[in-house]
Amino acid sequence: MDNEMTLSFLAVSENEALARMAMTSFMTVLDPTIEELSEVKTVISEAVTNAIIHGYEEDQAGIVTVYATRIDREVTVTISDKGCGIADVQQAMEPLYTTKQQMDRSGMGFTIMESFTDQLSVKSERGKGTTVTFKKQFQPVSSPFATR
Amino acid sequence: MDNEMTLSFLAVSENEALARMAMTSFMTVLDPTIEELSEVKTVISEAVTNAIIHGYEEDQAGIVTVYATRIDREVTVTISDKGCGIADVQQAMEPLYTTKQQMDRSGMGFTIMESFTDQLSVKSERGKGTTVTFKKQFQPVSSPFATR
Amino acid sequence: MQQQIQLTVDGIAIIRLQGDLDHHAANRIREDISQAIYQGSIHAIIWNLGDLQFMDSAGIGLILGRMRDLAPINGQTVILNPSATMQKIFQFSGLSKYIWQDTEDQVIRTLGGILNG
Amino acid sequence: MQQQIQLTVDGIAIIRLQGDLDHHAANRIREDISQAIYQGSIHAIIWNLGDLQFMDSAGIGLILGRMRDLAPINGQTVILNPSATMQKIFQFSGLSKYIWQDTEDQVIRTLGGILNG
Ligand SMILES: Nc1ncnc2c1ncn2[C@@H]1O[C@H](COP(=O)(O)OP(=O)(O)O)[C@@H](O)[C@H]1O
Ligand SMILES: Nc1ncnc2c1ncn2[C@@H]1O[C@H](COP(=O)(O)OP(=O)(O)O)[C@@H](O)[C@H]1O
Repeated sequence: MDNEMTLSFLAVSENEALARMAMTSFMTVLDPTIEELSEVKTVISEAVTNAIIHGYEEDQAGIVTVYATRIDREVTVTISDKGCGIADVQQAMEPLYTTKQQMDRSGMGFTIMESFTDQLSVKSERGKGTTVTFKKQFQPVSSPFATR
Repeated sequence: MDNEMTLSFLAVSENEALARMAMTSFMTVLDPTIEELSEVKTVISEAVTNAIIHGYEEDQAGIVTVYATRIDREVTVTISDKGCGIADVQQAMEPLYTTKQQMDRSGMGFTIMESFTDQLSVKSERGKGTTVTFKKQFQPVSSPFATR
Repeated sequence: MQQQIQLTVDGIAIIRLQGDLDHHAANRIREDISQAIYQGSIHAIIWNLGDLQFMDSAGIGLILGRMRDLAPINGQTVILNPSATMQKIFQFSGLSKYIWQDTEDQVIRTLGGILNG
Repeated sequence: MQQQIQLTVDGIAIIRLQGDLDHHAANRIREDISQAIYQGSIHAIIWNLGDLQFMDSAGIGLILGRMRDLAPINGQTVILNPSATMQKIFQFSGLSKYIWQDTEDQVIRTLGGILNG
């Protein structure tokens, strides 16, 4: 393994930015393209927001954990909470499905996470919590198509 | 407690920037002055660098942990390693004292940490590791003297 | 996150967003935007994202929510200057048809024609 | 972290640092700087920190180390444009006497006078 970090924080919404910043710094050494960087930031933001507003229903005592490893140019990230869990993961992952439309949620979180990663898995147990794991492979730095 | 985060990472020098970025984000909500922000970043950087190069002697398998809490406008941060420890803490804290001058270390780390914090304590045990804890009180946002 | 809301005389709200639009930020600006819309008897919203550094699905929720507010009066929604990543997010969400390739001024003229014509 | 090293005809190295100077960055640029100094038969170093965002004691180590390199030939060190926080760090370390309030050009002229006179 080339690098590894674990970041845990209280389930307060100001920490959505904290998680993105830490991941941004974790990826710096890969010299990511603007799109790679913003896509991974988006995925982190979706998963962490879900843990805060769905997993813990904004009970700010909850702890959200982001665990990231890097091997060569592949990053693997796990975002987990010990919140309420998801009853039906398949349904939850459908585009536009949301249990919080009154809160202006769009139901697009999981769709975005799937689209912006090379691999995504969601494990959840009711009353135990939810774990989202994704992998992202970064382009070789020499790529002439990359906008850096 | 208003916020809390724990950040652990491998003892590789690229993570010095990671620790600073995470602390920067953790402090954002306080709307710190430029000097408050850069002073805390400096303290974090000193303590994390020490853990990496002295505590673990650059053995990259070591884990460095930064634990931060915020209550109102006071931040308390603990930086810890499970590395070699410090035989004589008082001597280590003297200005210009360093065991790694050949590596261009200046021996000013602890002096800077003490100067830029409101309270600093260092606990260390040989063979067990080192823990540096500091407190920093942030000025009220309304302060007319603050350069933001 | 910062937002600037400008209301034109012909009932168009131009919302210029700056910084990071996530769930935290959306919660902080929603109220201001909704108030401006109701007070200004607005018929159209232009979302100018040119200075937005980051947006996740909270941005989709914010825009969709305001589209629902405008729906009873058949109000228009226009999205300007999304980044490449934001464009993808709008596409997944079926909102890319609201992205115009024009400047604010061009959109205002075109919308003025539609609204008054 | 980026650095730009310029060598003048009268043996002055101007080192302009950009970004964050920590232990990680110092390790990456030390070799380049040392090489430039040895190759250029340098008599003085101007450290221009105007574009440096951050510096910790690794910066002190880097500068002190190069002062040691220059010591045998009585070389000069000048520090320009440190931030308020950097000024404090230089003060703790006894280096504030090397901070000049001049522009690069002024320093070059003054040093040229000292070195040639
Ligand atoms: N960490 C989580 N804990 C509990 N429920 C979750 C979690 N993440 C997602 N969900 C459920 O899955 C649904 C769909 O999630 P998502 O696609 O991200 O859309 P949104 O967040 O906009 O609702 C959520 O509305 C919620 O019911
Ligand atoms: N985390 C640590 N583990 C082991 N030794 C340490 C640690 N932190 C500091 N030290 C010891 O204390 C000395 C002084 O530290 P410091 O004032 O930061 O200066 P410097 O890092 O420039 O040597 C170091 O040279 C080292 O011997």
